[in-house]
Amino acid sequence: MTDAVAPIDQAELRRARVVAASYLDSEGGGLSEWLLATDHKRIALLYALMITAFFFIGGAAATLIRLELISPHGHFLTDDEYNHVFTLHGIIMVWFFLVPLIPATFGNFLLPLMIGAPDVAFPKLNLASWYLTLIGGICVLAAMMLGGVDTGWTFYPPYSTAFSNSNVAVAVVGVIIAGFGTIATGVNFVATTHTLRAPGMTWFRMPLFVWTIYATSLVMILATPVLAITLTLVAADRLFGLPVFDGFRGGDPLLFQHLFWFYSHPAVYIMILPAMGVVTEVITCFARRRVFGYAMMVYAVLSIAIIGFVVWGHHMFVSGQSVFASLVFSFLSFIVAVPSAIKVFNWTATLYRGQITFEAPMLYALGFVGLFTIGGLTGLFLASVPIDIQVTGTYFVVAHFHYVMVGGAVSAYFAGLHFWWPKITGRLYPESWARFAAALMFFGFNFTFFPQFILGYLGMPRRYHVYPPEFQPLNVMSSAGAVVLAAAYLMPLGYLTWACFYGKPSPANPWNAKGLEWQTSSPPPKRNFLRTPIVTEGPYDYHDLDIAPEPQARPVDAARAHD
Amino acid sequence: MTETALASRAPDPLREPWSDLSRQREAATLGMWLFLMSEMLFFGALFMAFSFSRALDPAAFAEAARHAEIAYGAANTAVLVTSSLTITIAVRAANAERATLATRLLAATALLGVAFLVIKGFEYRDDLRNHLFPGHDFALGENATQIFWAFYWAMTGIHAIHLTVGVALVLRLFWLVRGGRMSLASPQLEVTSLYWHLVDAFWIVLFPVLYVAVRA
Amino acid sequence: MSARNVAWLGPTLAWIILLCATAAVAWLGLEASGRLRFGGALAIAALMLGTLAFGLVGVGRNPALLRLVAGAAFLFLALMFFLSFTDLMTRLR
Amino acid sequence: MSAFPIFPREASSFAPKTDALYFTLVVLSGSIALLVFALIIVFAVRYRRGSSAPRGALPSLIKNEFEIGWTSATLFVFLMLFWWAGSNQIEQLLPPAQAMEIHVVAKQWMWKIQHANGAREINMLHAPIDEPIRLDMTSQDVIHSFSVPDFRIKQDILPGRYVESWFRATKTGTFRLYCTQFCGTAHSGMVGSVIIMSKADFASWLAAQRPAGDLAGQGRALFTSLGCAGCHMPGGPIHAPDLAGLYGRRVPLSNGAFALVDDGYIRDRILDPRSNPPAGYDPIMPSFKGEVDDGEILALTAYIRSLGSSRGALQ
Repeated sequence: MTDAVAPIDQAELRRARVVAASYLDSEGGGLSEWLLATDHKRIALLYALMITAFFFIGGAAATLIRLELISPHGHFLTDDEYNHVFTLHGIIMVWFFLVPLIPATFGNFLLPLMIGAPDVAFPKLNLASWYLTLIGGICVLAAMMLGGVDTGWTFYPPYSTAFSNSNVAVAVVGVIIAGFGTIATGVNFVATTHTLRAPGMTWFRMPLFVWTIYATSLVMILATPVLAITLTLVAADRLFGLPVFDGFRGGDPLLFQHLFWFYSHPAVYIMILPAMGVVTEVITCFARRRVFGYAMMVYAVLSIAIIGFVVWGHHMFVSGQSVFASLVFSFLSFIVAVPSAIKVFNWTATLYRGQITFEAPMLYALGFVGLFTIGGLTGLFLASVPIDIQVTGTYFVVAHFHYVMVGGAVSAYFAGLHFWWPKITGRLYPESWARFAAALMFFGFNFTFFPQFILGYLGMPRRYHVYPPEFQPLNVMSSAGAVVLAAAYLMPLGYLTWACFYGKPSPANPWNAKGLEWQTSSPPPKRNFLRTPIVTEGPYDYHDLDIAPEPQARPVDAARAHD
Repeated sequence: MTETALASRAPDPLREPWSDLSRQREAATLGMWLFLMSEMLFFGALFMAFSFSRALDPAAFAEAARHAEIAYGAANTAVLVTSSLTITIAVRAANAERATLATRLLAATALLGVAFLVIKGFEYRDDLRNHLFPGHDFALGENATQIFWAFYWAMTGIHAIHLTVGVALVLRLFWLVRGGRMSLASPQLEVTSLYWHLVDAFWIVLFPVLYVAVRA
Repeated sequence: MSARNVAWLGPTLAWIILLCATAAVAWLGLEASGRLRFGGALAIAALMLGTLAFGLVGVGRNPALLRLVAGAAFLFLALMFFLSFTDLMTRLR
Repeated sequence: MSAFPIFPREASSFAPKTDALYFTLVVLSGSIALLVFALIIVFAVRYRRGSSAPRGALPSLIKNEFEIGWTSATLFVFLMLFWWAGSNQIEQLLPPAQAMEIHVVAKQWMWKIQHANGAREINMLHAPIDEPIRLDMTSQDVIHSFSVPDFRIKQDILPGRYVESWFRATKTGTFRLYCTQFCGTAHSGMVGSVIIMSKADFASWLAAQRPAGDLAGQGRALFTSLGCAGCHMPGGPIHAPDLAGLYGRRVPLSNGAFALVDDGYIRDRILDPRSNPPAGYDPIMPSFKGEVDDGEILALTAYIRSLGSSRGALQ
């Protein structure tokens, strides 16, 4: 295609090459050109590397937890060691893995590409967000190295403020710092969505992934400051002996819980909304079918984001909160389940009359729908007060939120990672390995976490490392599943790293997908598009009879010619 | 040095990824407002915590609040609203390309900010002399009066940190504009003034609530 | 009117209102009592916030989007206050 | 206790109700999940790439009515669930008036139980079957949570506040008691047993305990030994409130507010008497913070309550 262009001027050609060079191409600056990168795509990769590291640190902690729970007598770790390990697992996984998981990687990489922009609105701020998150994470790891933290990720006072003999303050400060990084990311994305859409990219032509990132960013901006102030008060109580949450001096520990869950419940939506966006993109592509009920999906995303702010009290049904308040929060929690249900129905309906193929991203996405459905439905149990009284603080809750966050968000992350892998790296991944890992992950996940629902209704409390012997069989089952799951998580690390170097080069649009990100080369040039795209149609204009190319017949050679 | 010379030496305020300044300004203002929204939740949650704790024991809060020095609070309020005036006019002067006026008013704003911190320092000294920091030698006993004073220190302390950041930002603008290293057309002036106003707004609520309303 | 004129009258008026309000709050704190002090101080705080927002920040001249952003913050704060106090006010003593 | 249980025993009056709701939800959510999975599998097979199934635009019926239909159906089902779960909860709210009272003091990492007659136990709670038991609980340090899964009850215990919970056991036997709010190093060691006995067995068990007088009696002894009686005696030399008949009344305070005299109020007055005393009294009572522990406060409270409205009790 480009071979028809006859270069007139050597200087002009050189300039054109620079503009068209991929964002991965070196500018001759060595490591510092990455550590000081302001290109949103490079920052996305920085985030991806960081969260991968945190995922394996948090995963190592999870391994220790499952190892310890094989025996009911706690042979392997002491009380304090176990408390440190699950606290590490929680803090790292929540704030340094799940919260940045999809927004900071795919959000960063794809938001400008999907709306036809050259970059985010504030590129330097974007880099600053990464450093804030990194510094926060280092603070938490330092707190662990200096003797550990044993409060659990929830930092409930008065244990965290007055009784714990561990490095609570350092960890809390780390979380606050990372929180500012999250807020900055949210501000950046919302401003980008408002001001940098390409000509013709109207609000209702935006891909649903952009909508979910937009809604997520609003939640980040509105919820994270509340966490920051709450943890600041905990740090002040701890460092200066203030009594804000001290029940013996007229304070109220429940005040902390209100403030904490005002953040931490919406934080669940920070994790799951972008996952829903990823899955929508993947399902529509591999079903070759317009998303069923696009407008309804948009309204569902926005209402989840808003209603998600008023359900926090369902974490406090047994806390000593008033019964009337519990009923109000129970009611609101049932309401918030409706838009989530709509999304599941719409994904299913998108498959109807499609031309479905089952590449790895689709397998991960369908796995997401299954696991998220279970996670969401068990949420109904926790919204009903009498059942919540029985299962809160037990493994039922543990299983529920792992289904939503790991079965949901992490499956969706892998769906997106495989789907956009050719776009990000310019190379294809090994398909059969990926399909096998997807199946293994789904199986291993259920094997690990389904027994925990049963354990929970039986009453096995969470955060116990010594437990009654009658719970052992189910715990052994769960630990066995964890081995499978760990293997499934290690596989992509192996074959994707391999694909980075030896994968087949990818064409610009290997899936024949719609969406602006596929209209530029793979990997994209530094400023994303050689000329600003003009948008004339909706995001999912798959034609009803369009047939996907077979995986083997992907237009690799055509792509070579395209270069 | 003439004002036009100052303006012409300054670098182009246009930044990546923008191709026109008005769009960039729009994004910067929106970004700052979004950050202010976040800050409003930050301070708002603090006020929620304060009101919640007061509702648990209004009597103790009333007694405790009687020890807060209204004179210091009122003086500081006057200083801070004045600084909001000076920064507003500084931005308007910059828009009218009156570089000298703008830099002088920026300097005045920073000075007023420092004056606030100095007055606050004297107030803190008095509070400490009167044993009003919660702890073992707290003057009012082992009860919810300590909660009021915990909030007093937390809220005024967090405000002081915000104000210190604000002073640094205004001083930075002052140096950059005076040295001709920043164009008067840069969106940073307006964005910084928005932040300054927010810090002022926080105090404007804090003074009547903490020093006066709770006494009742 | 030349482009080099700086419109200072509006902000200065707002500033005078703010100073008077500060004095009024101080008076309430020193002289008034009970409900007048409580309600008066909160009312003046709201008045001062409005004067700052409209007189000095110029929220009235902002595009609708920015006013929406400011409004959203108040909405979510209101939800936080309302639901937290729902618990506090209905606890069995 | 079977070696490999998969469902908790139903040992209280709450258990069948909670379980009915639980099973309904299991069936309901199970069928929703099965429906979704079945549809996904059917569509995945029928509409696989290149299959001969008919394609083309969706019928308009599916496009609009379906969405409205399933949205409202979901909403309706969820509201029904809320109504059922909520009405179930109302009943758990208030213990019956004549419930037997047992005091629980939680501390890192043990349960201290006191019966009305003064009998004390640690990490064991003996109670009779078929009798409503009200648990009056407080914590000496951090937040704990009193959880007996076989009874389907759980309640966080807050420091500096009294919380209550109640149950009526329907089976005799030994049931596990857990702390389910993380409370520090030996959290998983903060477990105990609830032992439910027949009424006759319980009565003889209680009698066999060698109580040092009932709780109110212990309180009366403390009332004298701590010197409380010196001031709180009608006609005494110092102007202090008469405590007879005080419990359960609303009293005016010096700042104009009113306070209900309950366990929490009495505790506050003992530990921090100087702030905001009752109207008409000077703040002269010394604080007993550090002098009395929570168990002793419970005893004193029981004594003050036992004074009821009989004015002669103090003479």
